[in-house]
Amino acid sequence: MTAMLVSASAAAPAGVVPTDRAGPVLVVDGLKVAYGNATALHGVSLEVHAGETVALIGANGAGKSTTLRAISGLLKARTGTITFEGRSIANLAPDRIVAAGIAHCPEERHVWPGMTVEENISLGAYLCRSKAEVQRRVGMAFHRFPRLRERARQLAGTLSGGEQQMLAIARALMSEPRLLMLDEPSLGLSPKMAEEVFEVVRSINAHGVTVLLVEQNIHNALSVASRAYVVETGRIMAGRRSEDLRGDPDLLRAYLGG
Amino acid sequence: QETVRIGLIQPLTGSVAYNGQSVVEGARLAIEEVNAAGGVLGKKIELIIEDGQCKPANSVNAVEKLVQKDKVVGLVGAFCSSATAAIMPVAQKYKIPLVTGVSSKADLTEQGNPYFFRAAETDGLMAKAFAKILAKDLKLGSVAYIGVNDDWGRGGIEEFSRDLSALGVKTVLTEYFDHGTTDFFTLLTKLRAAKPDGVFVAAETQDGSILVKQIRELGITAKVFGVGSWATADFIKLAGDAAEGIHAAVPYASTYEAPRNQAFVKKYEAKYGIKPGKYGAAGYNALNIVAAAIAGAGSTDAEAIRAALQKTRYEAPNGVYQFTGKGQAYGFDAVLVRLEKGEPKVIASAPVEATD
Amino acid sequence: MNALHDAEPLLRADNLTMRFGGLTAVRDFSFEIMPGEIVGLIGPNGAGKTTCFNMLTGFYTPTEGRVRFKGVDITNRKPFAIARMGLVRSFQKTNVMKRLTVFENVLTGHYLDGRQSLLETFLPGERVRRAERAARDSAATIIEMMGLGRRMNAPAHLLSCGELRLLEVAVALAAKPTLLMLDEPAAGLNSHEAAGFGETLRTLVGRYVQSLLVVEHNMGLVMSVSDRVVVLNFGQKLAEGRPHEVQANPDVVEAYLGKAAA
Amino acid sequence: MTLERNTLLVALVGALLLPFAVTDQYLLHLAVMALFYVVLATSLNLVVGYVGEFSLGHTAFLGTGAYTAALLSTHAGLPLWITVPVAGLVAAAFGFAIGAITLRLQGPYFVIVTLAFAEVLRLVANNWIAVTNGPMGLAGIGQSGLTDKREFYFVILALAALALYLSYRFVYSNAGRAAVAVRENRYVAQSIGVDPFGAAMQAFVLGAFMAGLAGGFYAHYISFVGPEVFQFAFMATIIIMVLMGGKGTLVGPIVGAVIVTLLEEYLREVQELRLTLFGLIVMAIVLFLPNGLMGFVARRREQHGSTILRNTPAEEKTV
Amino acid sequence: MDLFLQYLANGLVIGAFYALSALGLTLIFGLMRVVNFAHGEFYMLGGVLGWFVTAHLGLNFFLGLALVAATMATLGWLVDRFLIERVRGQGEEPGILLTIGLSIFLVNATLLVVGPAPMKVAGAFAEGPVFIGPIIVTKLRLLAVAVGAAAILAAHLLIRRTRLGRAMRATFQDPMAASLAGIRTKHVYAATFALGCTLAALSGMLLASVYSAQASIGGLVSLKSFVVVILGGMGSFAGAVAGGLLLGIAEAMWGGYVATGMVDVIGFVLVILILLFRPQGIFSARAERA
Ligand SMILES: Nc1ncnc2c1ncn2[C@@H]1O[C@H](COP(=O)(O)OP(=O)(O)OP(=O)(O)O)[C@@H](O)[C@H]1O
Ligand SMILES: Nc1ncnc2c1ncn2[C@@H]1O[C@H](COP(=O)(O)OP(=O)(O)OP(=O)(O)O)[C@@H](O)[C@H]1O
Ligand SMILES: [Mg+2]
Ligand SMILES: [Mg+2]
Repeated sequence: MTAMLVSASAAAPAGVVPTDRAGPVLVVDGLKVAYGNATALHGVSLEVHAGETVALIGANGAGKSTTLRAISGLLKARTGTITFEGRSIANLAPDRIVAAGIAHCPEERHVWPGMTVEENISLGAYLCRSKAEVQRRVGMAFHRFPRLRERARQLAGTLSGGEQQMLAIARALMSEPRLLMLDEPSLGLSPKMAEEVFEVVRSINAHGVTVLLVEQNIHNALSVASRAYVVETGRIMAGRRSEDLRGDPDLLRAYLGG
Repeated sequence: QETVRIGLIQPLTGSVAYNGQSVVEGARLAIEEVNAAGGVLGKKIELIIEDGQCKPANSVNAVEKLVQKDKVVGLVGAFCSSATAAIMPVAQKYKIPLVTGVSSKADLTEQGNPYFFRAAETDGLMAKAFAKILAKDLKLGSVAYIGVNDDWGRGGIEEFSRDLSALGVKTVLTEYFDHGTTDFFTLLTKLRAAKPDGVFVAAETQDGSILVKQIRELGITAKVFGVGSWATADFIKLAGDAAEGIHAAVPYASTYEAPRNQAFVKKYEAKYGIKPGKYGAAGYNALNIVAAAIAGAGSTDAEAIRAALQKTRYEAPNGVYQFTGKGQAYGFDAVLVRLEKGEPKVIASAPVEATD
Repeated sequence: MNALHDAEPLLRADNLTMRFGGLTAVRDFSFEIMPGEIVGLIGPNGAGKTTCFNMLTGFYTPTEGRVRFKGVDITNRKPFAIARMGLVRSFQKTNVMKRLTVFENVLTGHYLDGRQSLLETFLPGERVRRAERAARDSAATIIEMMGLGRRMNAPAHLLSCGELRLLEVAVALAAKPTLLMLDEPAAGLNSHEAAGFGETLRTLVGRYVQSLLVVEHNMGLVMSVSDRVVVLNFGQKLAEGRPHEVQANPDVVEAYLGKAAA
Repeated sequence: MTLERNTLLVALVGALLLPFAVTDQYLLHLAVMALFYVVLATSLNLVVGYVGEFSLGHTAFLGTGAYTAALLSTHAGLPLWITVPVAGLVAAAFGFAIGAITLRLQGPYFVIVTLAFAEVLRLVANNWIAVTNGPMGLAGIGQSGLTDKREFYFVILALAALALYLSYRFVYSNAGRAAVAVRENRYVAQSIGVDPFGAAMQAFVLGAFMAGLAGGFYAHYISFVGPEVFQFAFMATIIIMVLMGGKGTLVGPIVGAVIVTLLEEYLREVQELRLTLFGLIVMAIVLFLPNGLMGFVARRREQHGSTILRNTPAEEKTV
Repeated sequence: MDLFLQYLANGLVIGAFYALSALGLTLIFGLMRVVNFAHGEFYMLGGVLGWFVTAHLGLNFFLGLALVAATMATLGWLVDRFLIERVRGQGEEPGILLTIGLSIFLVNATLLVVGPAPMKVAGAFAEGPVFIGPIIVTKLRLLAVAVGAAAILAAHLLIRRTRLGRAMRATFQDPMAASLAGIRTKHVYAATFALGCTLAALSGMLLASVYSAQASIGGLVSLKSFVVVILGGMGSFAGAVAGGLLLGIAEAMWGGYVATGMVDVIGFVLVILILLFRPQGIFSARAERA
């Protein structure tokens, strides 16, 4: 199945969006990634279907973030293929991948500390050249995160941890991606705020955006995701429906350690 | 050894490289001539040039290399007085005669180093020769002094201001600037306010040309005179119209009317495409002096060369060089020139006299 | 001696206020920590918890109010001086010495144990050597305890986010504090790891540290380890009490916990 | 740690034997200059490698040391064994004063303000004629009866050994670790009780002391001291040595000092091309051995290749 | 009083020149945080190339300026892509060493090719004095100040107002986040370096027409430019202007009323004093919290 898709994409001209919107939009196959000489992923394979929300869960240091980094082009795959909407994106630069419709909200926030909240947000839509459109999206972001509107002129580096997290999420949404990848979006958020963020994720998803999520709060993760992959030391151990995992705490404990 | 080796240490990189290169040009010409005439002691002379960067430590490195590795029998150089001061003890230790054609700091010859000879004027000697002519010719009542902030600039100003003051010329301003300064407007504003009859400047080509240009830009009409390698085509080209009418006391000018000099100028121009300046002549003379001493010594023995140097009577383009007991040259002519229509016109010349 | 009901609090903050330009991040906030106590500090994002940490440890000077630690006024002291008194904190944003190995990080944490005169630096005697050995042993023990044993000699920049959080706690522990203050130490740990981490925290008190102040958004962790919970909202104290009391407080649910907790 | 110590000991034995094997005065002179630079590079390494701040003002200490020795020798006629230690102490005092101001700053601000101090001192040396003799410099500094190069060699070797011993002790001590903590992460350092200012100051003053010793030696050996000892050109040479050899290691600066000294001399062969080539070589080394020669050796085991660092160090240090 | 006004005018002109020659450094050092020791050499190359295109190719001044700008932009781009790019993200030091190496190479290669003699760059028009009340300036100086002001304003607007400018700031503050926003960071780096290089060269050629071009001028220019950038605060053009003018006026006053011998000292003393009281320079704010 995967092999077929890859070869089909090789034949299709670049940029052609497959009409089968229900098929897998993202296919990762046999992905191997290393930091220097230390291999972090030993062949990860996964599939995300259009309109789905999929979670990656797993223990500390398992390689969840590394998987996302490889998809968004921050890390180069040693071997393996990454196909997005039928097109191979394994060797594209991050900025090309963003242009292709994938947004990645990275771990540890990475806001631009010396720029204001508003600048941070509007730069999220860097590739959008229409000023009016950017303005609309900024309004949208402020609507989703009223706290950020209050802080629009504050330098992002002086925000509290949770506020920076909101900013990072808001910024990632600005490119209006077709695939949104969030790395621990609830990190540092209060329970209430985390809930609100997941509400945002649900509503975005409801508008047809596919979501790939790394989340440590298993309860929250399984509540938004329809499926989850469990990652362990650089390998995908299982791809399960959320209900199944939720119903089986022992299984979860076995996967997640602790 | 089938050649006789002479070491030359000059700044070939850095801020005074420009002048150092001129010395090297003169030196090369001298060696070419000597070798064409059969060399010395039946052998050709080999000139080994090292970059001392006008820095004491680097110059010492260069001397060590020249003496130990290349086994030179004589040394010329180091340009800046500080570098020369640093290599003098090394030359003395290895007993290798050292001739400088440039370093003018007065006390170098006062250190009792028997291997050191200076084939150059000192500022004191220049001042003595020309102060009176200048004061009278330019009708100076008051003078402002501007000099580059180094041993040479300071020395020049001290000597000339002493001699001019003794002639009753009033000093209205004394200022120093750092080498490589490009903007003199502030200094010159001060100068303009002081309204002197004349401005004495001790500066080399680059600084000097910019300075005189800016003097004219600021509309200062005082007469400009001083010391530096100003009697050169480069200076005149750089300074442009501002050079007109400037007086310079120089140890050498290519327009000096002696047949020997005209022959030298012709050869130099043929080889390098420009007329020799103060530093080209210095290199030429220093190397000729050393070569002649080796020939006169009849061997490459250091003591013999030293003795021969002491007895030097070298007929240079600009007069006859001899050395005092302390190794200070005298007998050659220094000239006072006025720059007119792009040519340095000699208006006076005087032999530099022995002081001890 | 370390009893909960000791009259003298270990740390006492009186009427702390912090203003940044026009913004008041913390307003008139007072609380105390008794010896032997684990206190949880919670509150919505931007409520002022980290700012509070910064004031208590000397990284910020409070606009108003005073801080007393072990009965001494430390309001205007420098961070390192406060640390030397036994008040050590971790940071919300990961701060470790990335180019050093895990072991070196924790060994460096033992700085206060091994302080020496200039003379001893250059002519080390038996005392210095003994202190050095003790520090090395202690570092290894702490690393094992935090579950980083297999990463002992890995340079810190090779660690994943969650591991870095644990390393930070290890470094802070190495300084042998009386009061340890942790700012979201479990951020990045998954639910199960967080539970394990909670166990570890409880074992620390009494053995390694006297008291603990924890800022956390992981309610499972806070509620299970804390003896007492203080809630901040908009820079002011909203509630204080035993975990279950606070959890049931409708204001806290409204401002912080959200409907899921109800 | 032991590897580094043993390497140093072997190098010391080799250095002790050298003058018996080499009689060529020129080579011996180069050996003296190389060791002189070893002291300087080692001292700068303490600041750059262990305080982690880039000082461009190290010539301030070289220069004060050199002038101190020169003045003591020319005015009071004191011999080298007195002037050199005094030069070190005076430089250390300057280090303390300058450090008190500059160590409050970090990053580029520190870089430039240290440079500013060196330049101020250079300008003072250039203009305070009554004391320093201005641009004319101080010539004829006594050589204290040392006539043979070999004797100078042993003096500078002793200084180099001292500098390395002090560095070694410092680096592997608790105080050294504190300095590294400050270098790596100021916030962590403070929270574990390290006084960032004090820790940096120790290394800074120690570095100044060593540079002062080197300066004192320089004055006697070259016998002439002028304002150029404060110049940036000196600084550039030392920086190249430290970085080329590998900062933050003890052996690195030694390797760097020896290689650069020899390289500069060897390149005399190519005449005018000398410095052009030198510049190219410096660039090539950065490109191919970004951690310096020693870093290259040391890092082979760590292997961190082309990782994306999580962030740039400057922005890392926020809470 | 006239004297004071003239000093002030001198100081303003020189200050404008300082700001102008520090412009490239404000970008490369102040914004991009590459401690660029080759800045002075880029400036120098501007002057030397200016001499070459006017004296040898016979171009008129402004055409020459355009050609020099284009050449230096290319050079800057190449230097970034082939040199700086390779040590990016490895901390400050490799960049320092690299640019020191580059500066040694550029000076000496230039010395080899054109020699150490000063070179005269023909100005846009004949030099001559201009009288403003009791004050004298010259035509070429006024031109340089005008062009400099235009360049500074343009650079400022570029950074603050354009998409590229925002991309630059984002890239230098967090390159990873920038690339995740769709910014081509490699191009941004190279473009900034090229721009910094071009600005340095432009000022080099402009000022060479007022003074003269010379192969070994770079060191001094670098030094003064660092002072200006630090005085004003890293990466701020308003700061660079303020720093330049402050330095220029301080030097003029010190030179005028005290002594010209030690004017250079004033800049360094200012740097020390200002950093003592305002450790981020005059014009920067901190975006960092503890
Ligand atoms: N920048 C890096 N350089 C080198 N190694 C890294 C880097 N980042 C992560 N690693 C290593 O790669 C492996 C996977 O890390 P990754 O960050 O993907 O884990 P994770 O599943 O996201 O963990 P966490 O839940 O703690 O964030 C880990 O073993 C880690 O040590
Ligand atoms: N240096 C500063 N300048 C301006 N505002 C600041 C500064 N530091 C903190 N703030 C503001 O003060 C408020 C409190 O911040 P603080 O970091 O203390 O929150 P917190 O309770 O730790 O939140 P979180 O749970 O999100 O970490 C925030 O709104 C923040 O934006
Ligand atoms: Mg992760
Ligand atoms: Mg916080």
